[in-house]
Amino acid sequence: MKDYIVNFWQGLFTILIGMKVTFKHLFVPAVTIQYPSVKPQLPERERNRLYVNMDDCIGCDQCARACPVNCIEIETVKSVPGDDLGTTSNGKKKALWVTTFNIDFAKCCYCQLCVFPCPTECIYMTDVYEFSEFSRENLLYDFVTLLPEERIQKKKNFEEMQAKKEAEKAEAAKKAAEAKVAAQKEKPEVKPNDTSSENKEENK
Amino acid sequence: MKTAEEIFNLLKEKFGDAVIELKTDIPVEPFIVVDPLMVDKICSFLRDENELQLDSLMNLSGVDDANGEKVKDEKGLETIKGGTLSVYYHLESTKLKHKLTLKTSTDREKPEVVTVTEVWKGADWHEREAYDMYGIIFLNHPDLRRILMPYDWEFGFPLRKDYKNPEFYQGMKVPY
Amino acid sequence: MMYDWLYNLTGSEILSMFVVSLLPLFVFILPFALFAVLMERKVSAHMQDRLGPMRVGYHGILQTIADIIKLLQKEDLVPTATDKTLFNFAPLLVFMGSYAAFAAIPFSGFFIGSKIDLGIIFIVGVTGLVVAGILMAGWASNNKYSLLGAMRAAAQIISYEIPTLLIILTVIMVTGTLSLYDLSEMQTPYFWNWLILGGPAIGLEKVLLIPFMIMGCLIIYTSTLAEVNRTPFDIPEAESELVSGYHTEYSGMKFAMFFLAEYANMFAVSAIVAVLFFGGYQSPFGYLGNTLNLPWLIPIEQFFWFTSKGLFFVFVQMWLRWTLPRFRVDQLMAFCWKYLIPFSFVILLLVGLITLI
Amino acid sequence: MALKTEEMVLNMGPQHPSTHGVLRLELQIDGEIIIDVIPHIGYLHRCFEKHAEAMTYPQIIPYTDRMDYLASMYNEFGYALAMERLMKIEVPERVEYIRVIMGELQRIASHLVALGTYGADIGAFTPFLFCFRDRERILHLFEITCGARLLYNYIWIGGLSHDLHPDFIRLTKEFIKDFRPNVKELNDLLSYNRIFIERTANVGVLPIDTAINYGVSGPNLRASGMKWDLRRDDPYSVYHKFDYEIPVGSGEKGKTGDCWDRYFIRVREMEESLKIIEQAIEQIPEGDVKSAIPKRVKPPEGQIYTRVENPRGELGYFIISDGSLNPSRVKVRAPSFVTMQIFPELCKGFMVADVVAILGSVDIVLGEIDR
Repeated sequence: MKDYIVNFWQGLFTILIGMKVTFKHLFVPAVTIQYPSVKPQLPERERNRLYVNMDDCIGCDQCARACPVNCIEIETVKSVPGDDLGTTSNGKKKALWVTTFNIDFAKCCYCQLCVFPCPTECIYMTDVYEFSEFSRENLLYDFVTLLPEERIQKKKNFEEMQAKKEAEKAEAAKKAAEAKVAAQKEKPEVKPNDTSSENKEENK
Repeated sequence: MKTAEEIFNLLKEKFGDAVIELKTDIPVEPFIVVDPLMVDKICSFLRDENELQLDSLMNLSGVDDANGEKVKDEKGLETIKGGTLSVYYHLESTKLKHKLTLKTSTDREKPEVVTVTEVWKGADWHEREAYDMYGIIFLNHPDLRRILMPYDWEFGFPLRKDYKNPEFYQGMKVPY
Repeated sequence: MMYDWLYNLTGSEILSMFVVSLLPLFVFILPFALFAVLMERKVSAHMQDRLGPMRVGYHGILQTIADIIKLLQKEDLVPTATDKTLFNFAPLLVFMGSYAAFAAIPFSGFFIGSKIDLGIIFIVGVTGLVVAGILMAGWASNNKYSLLGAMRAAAQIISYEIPTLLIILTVIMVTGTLSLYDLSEMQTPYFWNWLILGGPAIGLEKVLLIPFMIMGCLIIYTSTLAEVNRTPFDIPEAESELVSGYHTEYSGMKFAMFFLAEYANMFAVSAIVAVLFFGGYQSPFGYLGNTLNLPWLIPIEQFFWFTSKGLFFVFVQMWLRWTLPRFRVDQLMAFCWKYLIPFSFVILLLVGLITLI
Repeated sequence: MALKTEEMVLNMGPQHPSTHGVLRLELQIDGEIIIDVIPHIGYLHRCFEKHAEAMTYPQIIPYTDRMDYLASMYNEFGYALAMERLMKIEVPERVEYIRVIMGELQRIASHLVALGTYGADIGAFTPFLFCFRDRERILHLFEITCGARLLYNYIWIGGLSHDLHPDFIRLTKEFIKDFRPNVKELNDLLSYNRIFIERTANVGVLPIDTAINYGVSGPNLRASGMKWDLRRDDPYSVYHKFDYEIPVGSGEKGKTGDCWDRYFIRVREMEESLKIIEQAIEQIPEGDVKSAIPKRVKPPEGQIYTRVENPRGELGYFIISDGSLNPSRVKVRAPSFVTMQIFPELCKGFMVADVVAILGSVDIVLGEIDR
């Protein structure tokens, strides 16, 4: 019988304490903010969307290797000797044309592992968090500053330069071969007997 | 507080050849290699022996040692033949505060290990996960079926080194 | 009275009765429901340190209208294997049950739906319809969760009718009338002759009555709270285990009916408690109308006092909702049969003895 | 003639408001009484272990966050500790202190989620919002130090990604000062509420021996009356430098090991964590947090099993490395996985509403169960 009464009284008493707590909170000012009109003030180490400053990027591929989800895709083309690629902010000479630098923000997990290994600190995280898109393809950001024709043009330059080098190498090889043959011809006057090696070289 | 050597000698005299060897060269923790078909007897002994009292199974994990030789069949599909799949048991005594690691290895084609669910009921789901991921069959396990993968996943066992993702699973494209 | 005034105005009985019975719906319940939904959201928000709806209209005033428009244009889904007729009829029944109760409630001296003598018994009887509606909804929506919810609702509402009736019996024993209008008239304007403080009785009897009347008011308030399925008794629509009980499958206008019925029922219940114990439309400190002898002002004052008392009790219901966790079904039954009913029997017995003095 | 009743199979399916994630419970119920519960898991399986075998060691840290997404700081802590023991790296004193502070803050945040959702499961919605309002302050502390609110990638192998923010200490002190009265308020509102006690006392009682046999750990084991805390029984990092006591379930409101004990253990653990943070803030030394981070993480061939006291229990990492840049096997012993195993035992004989209460008190996270 006793715990029947205690049970009832305790029930009533704890309910009243609970109600006192919630009533007190009626007059506590709200902690929420009205989002679209009042934007939250983000700290400066915020990790949201990546930004790549392309004039500092030397195309070293460190960030692509460090990314756990492989969402950074870089393609570089060697520069033709005549080109002027400019220098990065900390004075390092750039040697590679970066023709594709895509970051797929649908895959990116915002872990900041790519920011630390970058030698020229050209990739860093901004505090922009409102960049949602309707279709997933739009989340594939392309950071290269060259126009599409310039990219193809850079590739073509490199191919030509490559072809030119092949041609020179081929001639050099041919010249070296002729020089060897010529050297071969002076030697036979000295030793008339090794005719077999001679016609072997001629028909090479 | 018993060290691994003392436990190993204790087990050696009790079970003889079922306890194969004590490996201490591999860094950090020594472990005892045990014959897979005698595991449950050894474990119940480990638990009930009052000097040891290893009453809690911290972790049971299947491992693909991938020590078989790689074979390329006609379609270039690389599979590992031979070699072993092993199961590691990390035991612990909450009363005497000492730990022990057991290892059993079975061959890859017919991996069979006796279940320890009677000794520690906690092993039930760990064993089901080891079966699900590696295909290690635990003899007289109360209800051995897949736990994490869909129940009707018949494309092999995902965590094996030579596992290939199927193209379609019930009409859904699998590779991302 | 409104009915007589209309009668000599229009001359036809049916028309005036028709207008009088429709008045509470359009003049009072719909605006009240609009206001109560917003009030609930605002009260719950500020109790939880947040702001509640702020965007529609100034400080969210038009939020309920936005809700109703949303509910109107939402598709009215009817799940396949349901029992169509029951499914469609259930919300109507639930709304009818809770709206009909307003017919016998005296809003002010000038206006009362229908001055029937069995006012209180009529109200308790009519709210019984709600149980049938909920059972229909639960069974017809062919969903295990709804069925469970409906079973719980039926058990809960039926078993909580008993304490309500017992307390009403004690009140009737003290006052001797069943009609709510006479009950309100009996509790003359000043608050010390409200029924909670002994009402029309005099002297020793009045003093003896006070503790029992307070206990009675507490008991009837909790048991009517259970009849309306408000926390801590909201087990039929327990979000955390039954998803939302009997009205899981409803959407669009049918859901709005359930929603409206809940708020209408909330006010009906608090109105009953106000009328029974807190002197219906009587003002606690006499009428301004008397002092300034403007007779037409009194009904307006009475209407004001009636709604403010009703709103206060509705606020307490909301306050309870955002403080207390939920009962389990068997504890609910235990609470009713082991605590409420014995207490109300004891009060019935003792008050009966006191009235004999 | 006895009334012919049939059992009903109720599917508390993957999408249910109170299953704390995608867990499907197949309940066999007779009326409202539970006869048997069959949990089906695997809906959130993201093959963490297969990913880990393809990643280099530092790249796994963002993946460990996603396992127990409510206590990701402690997941990283466990993983980093395992790697440091494997590679025998000595971490500077300051890093140890910061890890303890962050770990304990994460414990409070994780317990706040557990208590808040538990109140919401039982029906009281206000404590849920009070708990989340306090948790918001902790997330802000994490945000100013490492930039993220939930998945931090902050504790690296051998050190930390950032040093403490300049006004981190001041904000933490303010948080502690404001948080203590809030805990008392939560107690008034929920813990001692008669209806809450009615709903949780003597419900889902977990006896000690079955708990040890199943390998249950953490608050659920301590609630059953066993004083077992890895921070003291298997000491790691600098926990031995602080004095705090381990709360143990004492069956205040019902039998020891019931839902109320498991709930109240977490409330008292939050107060203990506050003490640890206060002492850690006083004694924090100076130093560079990135000094011991290896340029290329290449552990020797070997294997290690390390365990830490995650807010949900004993989180174990079993790492086998074959000397290359990628681990050959990373197995995670998740506390919720083991706790979920004992769940059917706890529910037999109780009612449908109690399944929700027991599931809330056991505090599981599906990301950790399915990995």
